[in-house]
Amino acid sequence: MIFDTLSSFLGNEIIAGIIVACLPLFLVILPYAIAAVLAERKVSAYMQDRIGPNRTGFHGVLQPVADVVKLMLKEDIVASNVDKPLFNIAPLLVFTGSYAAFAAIPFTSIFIGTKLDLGLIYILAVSSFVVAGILMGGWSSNNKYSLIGAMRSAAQIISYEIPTFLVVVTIIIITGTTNLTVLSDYQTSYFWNWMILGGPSLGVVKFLLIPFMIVGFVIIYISTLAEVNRVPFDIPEAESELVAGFHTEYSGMKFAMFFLAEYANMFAVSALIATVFFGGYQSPFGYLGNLMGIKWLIPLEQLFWFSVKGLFFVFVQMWLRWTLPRLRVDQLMTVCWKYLIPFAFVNLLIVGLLVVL
Amino acid sequence: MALKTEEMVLNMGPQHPSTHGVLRLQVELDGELVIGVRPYVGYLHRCFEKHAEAMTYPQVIPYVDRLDYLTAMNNELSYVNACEKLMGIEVPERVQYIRVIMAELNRIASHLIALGTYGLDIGAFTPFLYCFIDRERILSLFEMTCGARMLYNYIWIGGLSHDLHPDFVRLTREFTQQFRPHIVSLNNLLSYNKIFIERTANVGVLPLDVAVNYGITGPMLRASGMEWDLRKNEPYAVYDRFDFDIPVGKGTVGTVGDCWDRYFVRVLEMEQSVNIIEQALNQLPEGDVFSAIPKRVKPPEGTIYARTENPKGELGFFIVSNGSVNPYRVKVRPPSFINLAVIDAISKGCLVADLIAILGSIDIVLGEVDR
Amino acid sequence: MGLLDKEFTDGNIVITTADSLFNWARLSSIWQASFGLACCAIEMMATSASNYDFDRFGVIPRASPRQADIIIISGTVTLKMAQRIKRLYEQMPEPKYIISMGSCSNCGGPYWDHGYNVLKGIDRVIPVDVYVPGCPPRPEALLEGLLKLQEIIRNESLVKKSA
Amino acid sequence: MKTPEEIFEILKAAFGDAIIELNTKSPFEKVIIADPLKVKDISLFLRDNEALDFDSLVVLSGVDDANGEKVEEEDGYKSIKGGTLSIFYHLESIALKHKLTLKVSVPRENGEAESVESVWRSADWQEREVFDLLGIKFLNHPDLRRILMPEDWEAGHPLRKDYRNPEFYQGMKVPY
Repeated sequence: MIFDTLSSFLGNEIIAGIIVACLPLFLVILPYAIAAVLAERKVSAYMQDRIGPNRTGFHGVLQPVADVVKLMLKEDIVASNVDKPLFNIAPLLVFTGSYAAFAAIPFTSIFIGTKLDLGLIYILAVSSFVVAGILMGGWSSNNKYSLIGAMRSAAQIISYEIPTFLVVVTIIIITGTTNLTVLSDYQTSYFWNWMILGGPSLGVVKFLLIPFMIVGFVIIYISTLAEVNRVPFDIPEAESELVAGFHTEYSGMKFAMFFLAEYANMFAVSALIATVFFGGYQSPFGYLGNLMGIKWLIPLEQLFWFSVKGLFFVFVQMWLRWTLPRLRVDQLMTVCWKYLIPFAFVNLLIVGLLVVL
Repeated sequence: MALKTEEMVLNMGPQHPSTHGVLRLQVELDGELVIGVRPYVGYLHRCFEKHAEAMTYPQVIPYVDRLDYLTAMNNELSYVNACEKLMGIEVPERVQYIRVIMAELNRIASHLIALGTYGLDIGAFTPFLYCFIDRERILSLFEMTCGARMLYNYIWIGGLSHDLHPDFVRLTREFTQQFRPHIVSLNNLLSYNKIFIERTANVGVLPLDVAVNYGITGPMLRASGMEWDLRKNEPYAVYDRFDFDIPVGKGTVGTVGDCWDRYFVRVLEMEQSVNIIEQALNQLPEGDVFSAIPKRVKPPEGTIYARTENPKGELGFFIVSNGSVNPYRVKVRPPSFINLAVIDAISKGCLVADLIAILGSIDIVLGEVDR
Repeated sequence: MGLLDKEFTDGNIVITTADSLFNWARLSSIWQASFGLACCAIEMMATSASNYDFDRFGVIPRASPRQADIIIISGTVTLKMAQRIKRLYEQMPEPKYIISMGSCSNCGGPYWDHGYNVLKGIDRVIPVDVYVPGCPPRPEALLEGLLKLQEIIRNESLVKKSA
Repeated sequence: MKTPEEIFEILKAAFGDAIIELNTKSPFEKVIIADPLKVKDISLFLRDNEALDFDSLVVLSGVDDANGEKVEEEDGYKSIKGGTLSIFYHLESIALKHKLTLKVSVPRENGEAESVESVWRSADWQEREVFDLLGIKFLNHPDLRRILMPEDWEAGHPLRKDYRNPEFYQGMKVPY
């Protein structure tokens, strides 16, 4: 959509393409990732009776900027025994994977990188791209901690894709679409039309769906938590066991890429959940723009609501991180294979039956 | 063709976030399963015993502080206790009460660090900081008394370096009252957390007979189910005048002697320490704390082994005196050192993550392991 | 990082502006290798904990030396440990700084005479930027040491020093 | 509950010459002196005899007696030749609540004692420590290496009274 407007405006598809590609990076991802780093430190500080960064800029708001600038200026160590091509390409892969997911995330009804018909599946597919990068990084580092971390990570992310996908399939059964914009529009107007509350359909089925939607939401939240390696599933980078996990050997900008990718990923999965279960960019109470008849206000409102929903889930991820201990690797697999997947299956089955009804 | 597999040797430490200092563990791994653990110690060997031979008896006290730097008061009490037995000094009652209060406060501080860092090992970051907040309050009490935060040189042979600050009793009462609810919140946040229990219950079970054979003491032995506490079994100072329980491991959520038991025994011990402090504050007599300090410490010839209950276990001093002002030989029985030796026996067949949990539950301080 | 490998012989407006940006970034984001040795390590932990809060200055602990900017030598360095600290130091990426915390790592502390296994001063093995005295130093002293280090970083320049 | 005298009688009856004497010089504890090469059998007896039941080795300490003759070397440094080193075993019976101090003395040069590691596992590291710091060899110890000092330390055993520090270790200056 933006691409079409721009290419007709500029008369050149390549320039328009580049602009469209860079727009989300500079408009959304980088500012967001930087803000999330700061938020994480502030949230953790307030949870722990501390103040958090407050010397760099007003109340420390420039802290992540300083971090990133400093990391860019650091020496970039490539140890002599690493597999250099893989070592260098791994952070790029991880960063690309999490960045590419943003292409299909509908921030508003008009601002979206690409209106993919397969948007939902695309996000899931592209974010598991990250595994390849992590595995490469861990393997090529020639460090045992990195290797164990990478192996754990691969096993974990691949396992947790399954419950995530099963839940997504239940949504596809109900809505019949994988296009995220359509999906968001499906849950339009008010919050009782959200998927978590049974979607916009009427009648008994809607109320019957609610408990299963809640179960589905819990499952997908847990498994996406595991997919982005957050506590209590942060065993690939478990600090007390594996030093820093798969990025033990990375320094400088390459580490910054891993670092920012983690936060970008957190937002990507939160955005996915918000879109699938909580109406995406739709406002819960109707639009001021509609009320006052100002049409251009609506996309801004949508952006606001989308950010609020996405950031809320990011905040919950941080909240969990600073509260819970970490699971062990076998327990992690138990949670996935013995609890989440069977429940997701049963959920899928029942929802399917209900939809047929 | 059969697939050839090989064990992986993983070196943990001396610089590793959860070896609690400069311990090095050589872990043999089969995938993530631990086949064997070989601890290498001595990276903090500060030659305490050589120093003790070169110093006079009172001069050794600052070095004793630096053995187990988390429990300096208890170390001093133990060493001073041995010296006083050697010289036959009768210590005024007030001094004994103050010593008990200080030792118990320090026990709480030490356990707080043990529990906090244990949470850190399991992956919970926040309890660690909550523990440190309470510890800082104890340290401020010490600082008010003797001016130092960690290493005090407070308990002297025959007396103390300073009498209590006039506000000490009131502030300590305030602390104990506020500390009890904090134990409850620590329990809610960490001890009874489902994930925490999953990680620690039935992990690293230490059977009682193995524990005795390895010479394990302190909370580890009690967690394995034996009611053994030198404060009760061989009372020193004035511990026989207080009413307190010895918490033992009961296997509440798993097996007796697992990591959770070792953790929880420490939590219960903090409650008992608060009890002792409150009783001691109520009974605290008046008097002069400097009256029994000898002008010259020159014990008679002989050997003595005297021991006390430290937060980590039984701390003993074997002193050989040849009748001069310098001890001829001071041998420490370091509880952490002896407790650590058991790690290979109880961590076979567990996962790497369990190994960290077991190591944390042993609660070592490298200053004491290596001396 | 091509820009930083060069040394400039004269300062001009571009370099001095870049200097101040770089120095500001470095001094506000000092990541610490979480590496404790002995008694002082506990005070170092206390400094990171709630009451003193190292995070205010942008200091966070990193477990891997590859991602750290400073290493705080917090405690007695023994001969057995010295070579390992040197290796740890070599693993850190430039620019790197060292705070020697406590008397033991400054000069051997109370173990200076009879400590047959104690290295009398970490500066015999690796270069030190700031010495913090005390046995152990109070957290305030460590914070003061950090501020001193920030001052050092603030006065760094890409311009080559002339004699 | 048995007194050191009673234990001494029991041991004397069982081992004869391997039990040398009951030393009562120290006013604080009575010490049974035994033969260093029989100490493992004695320990096994002490642990397994039901009347004694010493199930716990509290501490094992080595002491340099420095009772040899002092020899002045060329550079004026006094080293000790001859004499003995001693090992003290503090034992305790948790069930019967009695204690015992056992002592063995070995010659200063190439002193050897039997390891009690197989009797009480807590002796494992403590014997390594005594070996490291005093240089007493323990026969049949499974893993007798230096424990506290670096494994390539060549300057001798630091807790001996005539120990002399080297000038350099791996290129690092050792004295202040």
